[in-house]
Amino acid sequence: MIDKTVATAAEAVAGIPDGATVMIGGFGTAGMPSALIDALIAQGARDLTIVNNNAGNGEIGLAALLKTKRVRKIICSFPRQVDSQIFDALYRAGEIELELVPQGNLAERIRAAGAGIGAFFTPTGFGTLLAEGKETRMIDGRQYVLEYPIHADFALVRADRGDRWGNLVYRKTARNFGPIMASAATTTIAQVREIVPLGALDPEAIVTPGIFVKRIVALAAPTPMARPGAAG
Amino acid sequence: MIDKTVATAAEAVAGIPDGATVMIGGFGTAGMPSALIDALIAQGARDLTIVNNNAGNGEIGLAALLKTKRVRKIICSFPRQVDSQIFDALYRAGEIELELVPQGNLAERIRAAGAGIGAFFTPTGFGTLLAEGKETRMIDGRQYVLEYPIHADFALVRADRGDRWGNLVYRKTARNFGPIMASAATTTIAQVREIVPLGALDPEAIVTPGIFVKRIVALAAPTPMARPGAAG
Amino acid sequence: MNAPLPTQRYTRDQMAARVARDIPEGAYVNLGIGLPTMVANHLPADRDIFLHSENGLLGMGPAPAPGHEDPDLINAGKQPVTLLPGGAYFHQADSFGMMRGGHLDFCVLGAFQVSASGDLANWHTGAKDAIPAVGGAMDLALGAKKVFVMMEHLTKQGESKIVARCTYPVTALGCVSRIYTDLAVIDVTPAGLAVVDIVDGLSPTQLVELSGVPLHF
Amino acid sequence: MNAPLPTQRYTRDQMAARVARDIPEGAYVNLGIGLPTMVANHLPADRDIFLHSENGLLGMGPAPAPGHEDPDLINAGKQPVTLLPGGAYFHQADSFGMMRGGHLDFCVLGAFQVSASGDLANWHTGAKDAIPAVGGAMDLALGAKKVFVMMEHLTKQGESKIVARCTYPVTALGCVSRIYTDLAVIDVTPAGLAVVDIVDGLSPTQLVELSGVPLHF
Repeated sequence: MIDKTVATAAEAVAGIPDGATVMIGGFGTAGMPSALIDALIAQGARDLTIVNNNAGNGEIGLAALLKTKRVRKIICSFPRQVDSQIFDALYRAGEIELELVPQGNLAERIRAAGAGIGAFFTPTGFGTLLAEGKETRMIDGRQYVLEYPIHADFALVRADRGDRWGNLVYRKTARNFGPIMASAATTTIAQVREIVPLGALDPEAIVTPGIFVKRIVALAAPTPMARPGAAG
Repeated sequence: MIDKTVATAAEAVAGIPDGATVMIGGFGTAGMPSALIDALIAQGARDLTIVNNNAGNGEIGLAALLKTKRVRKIICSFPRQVDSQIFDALYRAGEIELELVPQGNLAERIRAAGAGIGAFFTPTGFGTLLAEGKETRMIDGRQYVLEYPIHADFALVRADRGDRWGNLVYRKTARNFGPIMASAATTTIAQVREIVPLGALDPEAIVTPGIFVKRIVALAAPTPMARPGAAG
Repeated sequence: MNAPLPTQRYTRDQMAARVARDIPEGAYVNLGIGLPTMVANHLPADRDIFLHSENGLLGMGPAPAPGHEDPDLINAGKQPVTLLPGGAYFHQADSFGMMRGGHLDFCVLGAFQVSASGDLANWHTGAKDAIPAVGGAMDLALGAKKVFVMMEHLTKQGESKIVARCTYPVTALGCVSRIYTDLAVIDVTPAGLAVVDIVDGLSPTQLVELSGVPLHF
Repeated sequence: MNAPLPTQRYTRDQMAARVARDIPEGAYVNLGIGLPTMVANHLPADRDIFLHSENGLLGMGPAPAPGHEDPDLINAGKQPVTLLPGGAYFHQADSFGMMRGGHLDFCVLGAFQVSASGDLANWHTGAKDAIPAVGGAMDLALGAKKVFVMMEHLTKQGESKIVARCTYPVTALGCVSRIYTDLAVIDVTPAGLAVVDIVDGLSPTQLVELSGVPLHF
């Protein structure tokens, strides 16, 4: 019998090595796997590359991870926010590397990694600072930039419910990056509100099939309200 | 009030012009919008390019459309089947053009059209007859072929339930090509078993959001059982 | 740009109402952060207009009643919102595919500058010490059949934000269809900038002087 | 290839059972049409093994009881199947992304020929008048961490289907991990073809003679 559930967040993040590339789901606090991030901080892996839409808010979650100075590089679309003071300080001090990616290209590059696409031409970013030095091509009269997949060693995602095979359903806009990150990492770890019996999830409505998930842990932590800010 | 429902299949397919590219959903009979195909036959458009996984079975549906000799070209992955006699005869007589595409590349090219991707590198087909003359590239030690999106003027899809905004849910493996074709066509027309009140479809489980659907018609026609055959 | 400043201007609500008038029933629309958000307040409640938020929903409704905020149901500005009956959720690749694939009818965006050829600059001031952040700005700029820009016509220093060429880093090239400012409504056309509306009390000559770029009337 | 034909061969059921033994609990597996389908009959019912069918389901169960066929629930061979509790449906782009992205552990496929370097030919006989059809064959050949081939060792004319170079049009290059025939089980390794099992009564020398390609033992 296959049972991917583990008992604790610590067990869920076990084995993430120094130097790993780790995707972390969420847009603001919605879909942010806070308990897994806290466990990763406690676990102690360093020299990490983090892929997230943002670069941390306030002093908790991803921001707290950055504060440990164990993140070498962050790949994201919107680091600067009203409460991104930890990232801002590290960046200005030259203590963290930033790869800034337009949000749709970030999503598509993650999806491409999961779907085995070697590279793709996207119109987004053409003619801008963020496409400097990148290969471009005119296709059917439109200009495109060539972008490559972003693969990860681990993905930490937050879903609403899951089962022992790793099937996941999300909740409202907390779905955001979870499904594509789950497909793009070698080892995907899901934090869910509730683990339900096999067959309890509607097979028409499963968003992440279990094939993409290696470990699943039920943690009742509520989502804090996001602090409204600029787009992204 | 926006109401995309129309009363009849004839009304649903109205305005498809000669020379149109028309995607038709379905894998075998599952997801095949038979009533819309019959209406298209009655409507009379000719010189069509059809995109479907197969090239018709028996004497009904897509096969019956081919029999009218109004299809100039078919883009598909698996034309030859035990009961593809109509296509077979047209092909041998040189009366229909065939673009043969591996099924996953077919799906990804349709998805790329819907998602605004200009082209993508896929490993599938590299080194085979089906990649002859195509651009190839080694990326991270793996060989890829460059493939382009397939756009359509119209898509005919079959779903299970829908609402007046055009939201769709499918049934079991009848989902197959419907969601991606709906996104890749200028005008998508959906045949559903039942139209339900707005809000009756679970927003977590809507597979095709209404933005991709222009017309929707409820037709109670049951799906015939597919005739088992070779893969594809 | 030393033309006299106009005494009358469209208010922000007037600008938002003017944009709302140009959005027909049945349109799929993304309203950017800031000024464009106000357009929602002017869309008639009896008209089915579909609001998209790039963090993953279509059919976005108004803000929830106080005490009914759901941290899992937010818009791209991370504000609590609601979902209308008939709305749907989807993931980021699907959401941005919906934009990039040209399925939205309108995006309404703020801007630092718009050029005469419709280039948009709205993501980066170009300041050397600024920490860059782009979010969905570049996708939104390409993400609709028509891109509307709402902005003040002039900077606080009195310089035109409609320019011959953007001096700020661009978000996307040739993407803007129409510009709504506190002084005018201007179409970006292959033949150049064409004024559609002008605020009462401002003459075409004054508008050209203030804008510093050729305008057709 | 005029070596004497072996008197003993693995039956199709023995071949299927042998493949099934190599599939561990927890594996994600796509079984191709024909001979590979038989592997399902030999997977222990008490082991969680996840069957994928490329037309859009994961967690495929056995054929339904007669009278319970559902025309909307079929496998890639268009045969009626069932879904296990815990199974899921998805569309074609997601289904083939799952394969192309390397998420399946095993694909088991039939073949016309396999080359010593693991090239697979299983979609086209190369006959001039044949109507080509590929379906998911090329995706399946690349669609798993390991690709197993099940086939008769020899053609009806007694020629080896394991070849130095494929003479039939290839499906994919260097994709095969292991070959299961009625005479042997053979690994494709960077150092060449390595025999794992050989049918009782057949000597290594005889197998090499029948195969016409170098084999390691």
